[in-house]
Amino acid sequence: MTDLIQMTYRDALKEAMREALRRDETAVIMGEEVGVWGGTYAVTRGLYDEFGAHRVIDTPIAEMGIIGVATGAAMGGMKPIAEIMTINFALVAIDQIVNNTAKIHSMFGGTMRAPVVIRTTAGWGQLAATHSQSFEAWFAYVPGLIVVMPSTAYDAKGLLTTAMYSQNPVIFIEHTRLYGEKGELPKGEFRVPFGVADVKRQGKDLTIVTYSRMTHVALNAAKDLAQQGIEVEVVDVRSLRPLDWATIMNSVRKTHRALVLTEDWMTFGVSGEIAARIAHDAFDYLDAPVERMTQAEVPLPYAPNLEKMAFPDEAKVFAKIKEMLA
Amino acid sequence: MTDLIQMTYRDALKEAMREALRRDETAVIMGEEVGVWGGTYAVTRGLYDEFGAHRVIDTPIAEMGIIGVATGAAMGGMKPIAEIMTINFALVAIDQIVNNTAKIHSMFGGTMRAPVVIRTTAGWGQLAATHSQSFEAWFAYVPGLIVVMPSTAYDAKGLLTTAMYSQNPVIFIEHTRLYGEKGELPKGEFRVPFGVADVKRQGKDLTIVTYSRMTHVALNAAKDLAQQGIEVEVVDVRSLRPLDWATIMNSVRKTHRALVLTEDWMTFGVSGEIAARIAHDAFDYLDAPVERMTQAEVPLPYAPNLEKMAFPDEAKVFAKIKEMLA
Amino acid sequence: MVTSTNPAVSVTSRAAPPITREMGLHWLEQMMLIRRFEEAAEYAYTQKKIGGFLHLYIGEESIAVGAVAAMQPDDDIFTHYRDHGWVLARGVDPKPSMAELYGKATGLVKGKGGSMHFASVEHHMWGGYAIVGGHIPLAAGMAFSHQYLKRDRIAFCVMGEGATNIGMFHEALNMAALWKLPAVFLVENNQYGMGTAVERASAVANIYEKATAYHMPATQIDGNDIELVYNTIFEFADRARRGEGPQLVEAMTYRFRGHSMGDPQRYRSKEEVEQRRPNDPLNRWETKLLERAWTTEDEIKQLFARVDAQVAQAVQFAEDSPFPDARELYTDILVEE
Amino acid sequence: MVTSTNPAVSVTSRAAPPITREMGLHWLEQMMLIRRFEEAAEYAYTQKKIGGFLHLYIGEESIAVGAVAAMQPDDDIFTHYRDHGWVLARGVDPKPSMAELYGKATGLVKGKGGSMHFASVEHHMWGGYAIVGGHIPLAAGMAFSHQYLKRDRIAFCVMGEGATNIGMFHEALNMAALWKLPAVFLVENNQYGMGTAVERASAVANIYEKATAYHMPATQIDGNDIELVYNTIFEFADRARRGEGPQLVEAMTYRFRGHSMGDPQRYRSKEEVEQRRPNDPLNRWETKLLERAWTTEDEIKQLFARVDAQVAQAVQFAEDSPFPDARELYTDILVEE
Ligand SMILES: Cc1ncc(C[n+]2csc(CCOP(=O)(O)OP(=O)(O)O)c2C)c(N)n1
Ligand SMILES: Cc1ncc(C[n+]2csc(CCOP(=O)(O)OP(=O)(O)O)c2C)c(N)n1
Ligand SMILES: [Mg+2]
Ligand SMILES: [Mg+2]
Repeated sequence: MTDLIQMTYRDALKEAMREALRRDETAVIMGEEVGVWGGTYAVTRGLYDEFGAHRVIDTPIAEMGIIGVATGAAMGGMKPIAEIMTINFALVAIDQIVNNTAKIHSMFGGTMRAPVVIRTTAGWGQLAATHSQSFEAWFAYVPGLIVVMPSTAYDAKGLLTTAMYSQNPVIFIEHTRLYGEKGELPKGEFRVPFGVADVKRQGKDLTIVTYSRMTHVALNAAKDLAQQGIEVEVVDVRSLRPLDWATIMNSVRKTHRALVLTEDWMTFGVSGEIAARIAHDAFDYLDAPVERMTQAEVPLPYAPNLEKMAFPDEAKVFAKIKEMLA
Repeated sequence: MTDLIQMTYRDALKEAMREALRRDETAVIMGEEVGVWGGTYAVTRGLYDEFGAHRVIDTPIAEMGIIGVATGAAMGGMKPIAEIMTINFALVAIDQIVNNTAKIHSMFGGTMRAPVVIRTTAGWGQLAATHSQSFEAWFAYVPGLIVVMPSTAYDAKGLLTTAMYSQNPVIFIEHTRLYGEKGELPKGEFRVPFGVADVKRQGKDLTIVTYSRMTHVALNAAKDLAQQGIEVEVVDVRSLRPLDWATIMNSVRKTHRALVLTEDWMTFGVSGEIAARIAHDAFDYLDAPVERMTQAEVPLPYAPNLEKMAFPDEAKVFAKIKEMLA
Repeated sequence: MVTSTNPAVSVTSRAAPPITREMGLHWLEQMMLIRRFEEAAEYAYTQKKIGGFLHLYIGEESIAVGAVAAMQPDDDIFTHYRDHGWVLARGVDPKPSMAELYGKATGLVKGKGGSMHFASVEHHMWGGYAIVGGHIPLAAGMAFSHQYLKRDRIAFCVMGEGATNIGMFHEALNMAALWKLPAVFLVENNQYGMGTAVERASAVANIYEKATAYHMPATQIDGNDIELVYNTIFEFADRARRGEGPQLVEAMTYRFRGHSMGDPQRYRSKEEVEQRRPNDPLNRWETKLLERAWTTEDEIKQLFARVDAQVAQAVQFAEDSPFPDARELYTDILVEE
Repeated sequence: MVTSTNPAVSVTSRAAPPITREMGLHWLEQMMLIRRFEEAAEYAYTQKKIGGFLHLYIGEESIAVGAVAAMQPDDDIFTHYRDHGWVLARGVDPKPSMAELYGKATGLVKGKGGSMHFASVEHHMWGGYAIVGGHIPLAAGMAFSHQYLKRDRIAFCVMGEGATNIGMFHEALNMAALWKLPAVFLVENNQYGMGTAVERASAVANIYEKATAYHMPATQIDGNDIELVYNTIFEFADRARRGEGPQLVEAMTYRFRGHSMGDPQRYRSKEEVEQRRPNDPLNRWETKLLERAWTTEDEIKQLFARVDAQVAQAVQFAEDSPFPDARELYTDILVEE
C-alpha cells in the first residue's frame, strides 16, 4: 500500500509538472503569467523559482504564437507545456491547435510528432459572456487530439503525468473552481490512463454521466438522494477523447436510466454525443429517455442572480432525478 | 403562381446578393478575392463590375480583421457580407465570431446589434487534412448566432435573402460541391425563414435527417430504395440554429426509425445532438435505435481512394437503410 | 504643435483650441470623479458587492479625460476592459455605471456586462471588451462605416500596450492604414500587461514604433500630462478626420493598483510604485492649476466634496437597485424579428 | 557584402563561400529539375492524375535553390503550400515527390498530404502548410528548440508576401525577436496573394519594412538573382546562427503560372506576364553561366536531357505505384502508445 497524502487539485497539478520538469530536461512551461506571477490561478507558483526563467517562460499575449511555438518546439524534440490562461482564450489559437498541433502526425503520414501538453482552465464567477464559456466539445471533436478534464486532485495529477509521457498532443482542461479542492493521492509519481472512466460512486437506480466540476455536484446530489433510498451511480468520464463508452454502457445497462450532466451549453455540446450513444448502445436497456442537464443556453450574464440560475447545482440535480424516478 | 426559373446554387446566391446590394445601399461584400477575382468559387463574379470596388471589397488575408471590421461596420449601421473563403479558415477568426459578433447584442444588454452575414463554404476534393473540415456544429453551439446550411438553389437564395433582412448575425455555410447544381426557384425576391426544416421527400418507413450536400445523397438513395418498395422521408433541416425539432419529431413519430446523415465527424459533431433529441423526444415511437452515418473520424487524407472511403455516399446510405429495416 | 517621433507624420493638422480655466477645472473634476469612483468600486469589491474581475484606472485618468476633451461628441470609442474611466470621462452618469458593477437591473447594460463591458451607445461609447485585442478590428470597422457612409466621425480604439503583441492588432492596423480609415489607435502604455513588463513581452519597447510597419503616423507622449494628451489627440484626430488615414498615439502611464483585484504584484516592488507617485496625473493637474492660479485649495476641496457626494449617490443607487428579473437570463440573445 | 536596406542590420556576418563552377552547374540543374517537375505536374493535373490544389513554383526557382545552397544540411525548413521547389532543392528524390502528387502509397508522406504538404524529416524539411501564416509560429518553435537544446541549427520559414498581413506572422516575429531565436524568415514576394496585388493588401508595399516593428534585421533583394539569394541568405543565416537573433529577407520574384490550377487570372494582363519573362531565373542563370564560360549550350542540353529523364522516371514511378491500402485511412491519427 502506498502512502496517501492530502493535496489540493492545484498542488497536484503543480507536483505533476514539477516531477516532469525534474525528470525531463526538455520539458518547459510557457504561457502568459506562468513565471514571475506564478500563474493567474497560482498553479505554477514556485516553479519559476525552482527551475528558472528558461524553463518556466512568460510569453507575450499571443496565443497563436504560444501554441505554434510550443508545437514547433515539440516537433524539434522538446516536451512543452503550453498554458492558455483560460479556455476562452483558446479560441484565438484554435486554428493552431486544430490545423497544426492535431494534424502534424497524420497529415505528414506519421513522419512527425507534436507531443505538446496544452493546459487551460474552464470556469466562471461573474466573468460575463466572453470569460465563462465551455469549449471542451470542440476539442473533443478533433481526431488527433487527446482531451482530458479531471475532477479530483488524484485524477489531475495522474492524468497530467500521463500527458507528460505521451507522444500525442493533449488538451488538458482544468477548472478554476476546483483548484482549492483537496483530495487524496499517493506520494510520488503515478499515472491515470486516458480513456478510462472512473465510477466515482456505485448505485443501481440511475447513472449520472459527467466530468470535471459537475462530478462533485453529482456526488453531492447522490449523497442526498441516498438518504431517500435512491442509489445513483456517478460515472466521471475523465477524458472526453478518447471516451470510455464501455464503462458508461455497463453502468446504464445496470441502472436502466441515465442523466448526462455538464457545465457547457446543451445544443451541440458534450451532452448530446453522450446521450446519443447511450440511447443507441443501450437501447434495449433504457426504461426512460436519457435526460440531460446543462448550463442555460445563453451568453452568460454578469449579474450574480442570473449567473447562478444558469448552472446546474445540487438542488437542480436532486429535483431532476426525483422527477426521473417518479 | 409565380414563374419558376432554373438556376444554379451559385447563381442563386449571387442573385440574392445582387438584389440586396441594389435595394440596400449599406450592404457591401468583403473578403479575400471577392472582387477582381470574382470569388474563389465564382459566387461573386460580376458583382465587382456591377457595384464597384467600394461595395465589393477585396481584403488582405486577415480573417480576424475581416470579421472584426465587418462586425464593427454592422454596429455602425451597415449590412456587410463578410466572406471567409472556406470554413477551414474560419478557425483563424472564430474568436471574433464567438466573442464579438455573437455577443454584441447580449453582452451589452440589448443596446447594440451586429447584423453581419458571414458567408463561407464547406467541401472537399483532395484538399487534405486542413482544407476539408466541417465545423458547422461549432457555430451551431453558440447562442447569439444563426447558422444555415442550404442544400438547393431555392433554399440558398431564400435563406440568404432572409439573412440580408435579419438584424442578427448569420453564419451562412455553402458547399463547394453544390455550386454547380441547378434548381428551380421563383423570379425575383423571396425568403425562406430560419428554423424551418423542409421535408424534401415524403415517406413512411424511415426518416433521414440531414442538410446541405448530404440531402442530395439521401434523396438519391431514397429514390433507389423506392424501387424496392422502401419509402424514406428526407428531412432537410436547412438551419442548424435555430433547429426545427418539431418537423423532425413529427416525421420520426410517423416512420418510427431515423438515420442522421452528415458530412462532419461523428463524435461531438452535428449528428449526436440530433440523434439525442430524437431518442429523447420520440422515445416511445422508436422501433429501433437512431442510427448515424458521418464522415470517417480522421484528418482527411489526400489520396483519392482514401478520401472517397471517408464519406457517406448513396451506396452506403442504401446499404445502411436496408440493414436498419432488415 | 506636437513634435512627432515618427518621420511619417504630416504636420498639416490644426492645433487644438486653447485650454481655458473652465476646461481645466472640468478636467480636474472628471479625474477626481474617476478616482473616487474607482476607490468606491474597490471598497465595494472587498465587501463582495462586486464580483468577477475589476480593473481599476487609478493613475491613468488623464488619458481618458484629456482624450475625450479632444474628441467630438459623436466620435466613437472602443476600449478594453479597463473601461470605467472612459465611460465616466465621456459624461456617462456614475449611477448606472456603479449599478453595472453591482450587477443590477439599472446598470448601463442591465447588469449583463459588469466591469469589463461598460457601454453607452448614446454616448458613442461602444463598450469595453475583454478578449485582449479583440476590439481593435471592431473599431476599424466602425471607422469603415464612417468612411463608407461619408459621416464626419472618427473611431477611437483604446488598448493596453500588452495588446499590441496579439495578431488582431496587426491585422486591424494594416487594414485601417491600407484603406485610410478615420481611426485613432490609442495605446495606454502602463508598463505592464498583467505582471509582464513591456520589455519582457514586446521586441520593441516603444510601442509606437510598431506603426511604422503600416506607415502610420504615430507618437509617444507622457500620458499623465493631460494637456499634452489633449493637444496630441486633437491633432492626430484632426488628421484622421481630414482623410489622412489612421493614427497611433502611445500614452505612457502607470497603473497604481494591481492588474485586477487580488493581484499579488510579485512582478514589481513597492519602491517602484512609490517612485511613480509624484507622477500621479490628478496631483500633477491640481498643482498646475494652482500654479496658474486657476483654482484654489478651497475650490479643490469643494470639487472633491461634490465628487464624493456624487459617488456616494452612485453607490446608494447601486445598492438600492434590484437585481435583474429572472426572465432576463433569456432576453437579448437574438434581436426578435 | 549585402548592403542592408535596414539600418538595424549588423555587418558582422561572414560572407558566403565563393560560388564555384560546380555549384553553378548544380544550381542550374536543380532549377531545371524544379521547372520540369512542375511542368510534368501541371500536365498530370490536366490528365486528372493529380487532384485538389496545385501551386506551381515556376519562375521562383532561384529562391529555393539559392537559399538551400546557403544552408547547413541540418537547418530546418518550414514553408507554405507552394512547396515542391523547396523539397526538390533540398535534395529530396523526385520519385516519392511525384508519387505524393498522385496520392500514392509511395509518396513522401504516404499520399496523405498531397501537393500542399510535402515533407521529408530526414532532409530537415518539415513540410508545406496550407493555412496562410499558420506555419510561421511552428518555425519559431523549432528555432526555440535549437536555442533551448543548444543545437547549432537554425530554422527557416518560407512564406508568401500575402501571409505577412495575417496575425500569426506578427505574433511569431515578435516572439522570435524578443527571444533572439535562431530563425530566418524568408518572404517570397511574387507580387500577388492569389489575385490580390501586394499594394492592394498591405499598407506597406515593401514587406521587409514590417520587420522594423520588431527591430529585426531585414532586407529586400532580387529573388530571381540566384547569386544574390545565396549570398544574402548565407549572411543573414550566419547572423542568426551566431546568436544575433532572427532575420528577415524579402526576395522579389514573380509567379508565371496561376495561383493554383484553374486560376482565371483576371487580375493581371498577359502583357504583364510577358514583360516579366526576361527575368526568368532559370534563363538568367543559364545566360550568366554561358557568359562566364562555365558551361556550353551543349552541356545545358545534356543537363536538360538528364533532368527530363529524371522527371519521366518520377512520373513513371508515380504511375506505377499503388494507392494506399484502405486501412491507411485509419492510421497515423495518434502515435500508438
Ligand atoms: C486573448 C486574451 N489573452 C489573455 C487574456 C488575459 N488578460 C487579460 S488582461 C491581460 C493583460 C493586458 O495588458 P495590457 O494590454 O497592457 O492592458 P492593461 O491591463 O495593462 O491596461 C491579459 C493577459 C485575455 N483577456 N485575452
Ligand atoms: C488563413 C487562410 N486564409 C486564406 C487562405 C486561402 N489562400 C490560399 S493561398 C492564398 C494566397 C497567399 O498568397 P501569398 O502568401 O502571397 O503566397 P503565394 O501563393 O503568392 O506564394 C490564400 C488567400 C488560406 N489558405 N488560409
Ligand atoms: Mg498594460
Ligand atoms: Mg504571393
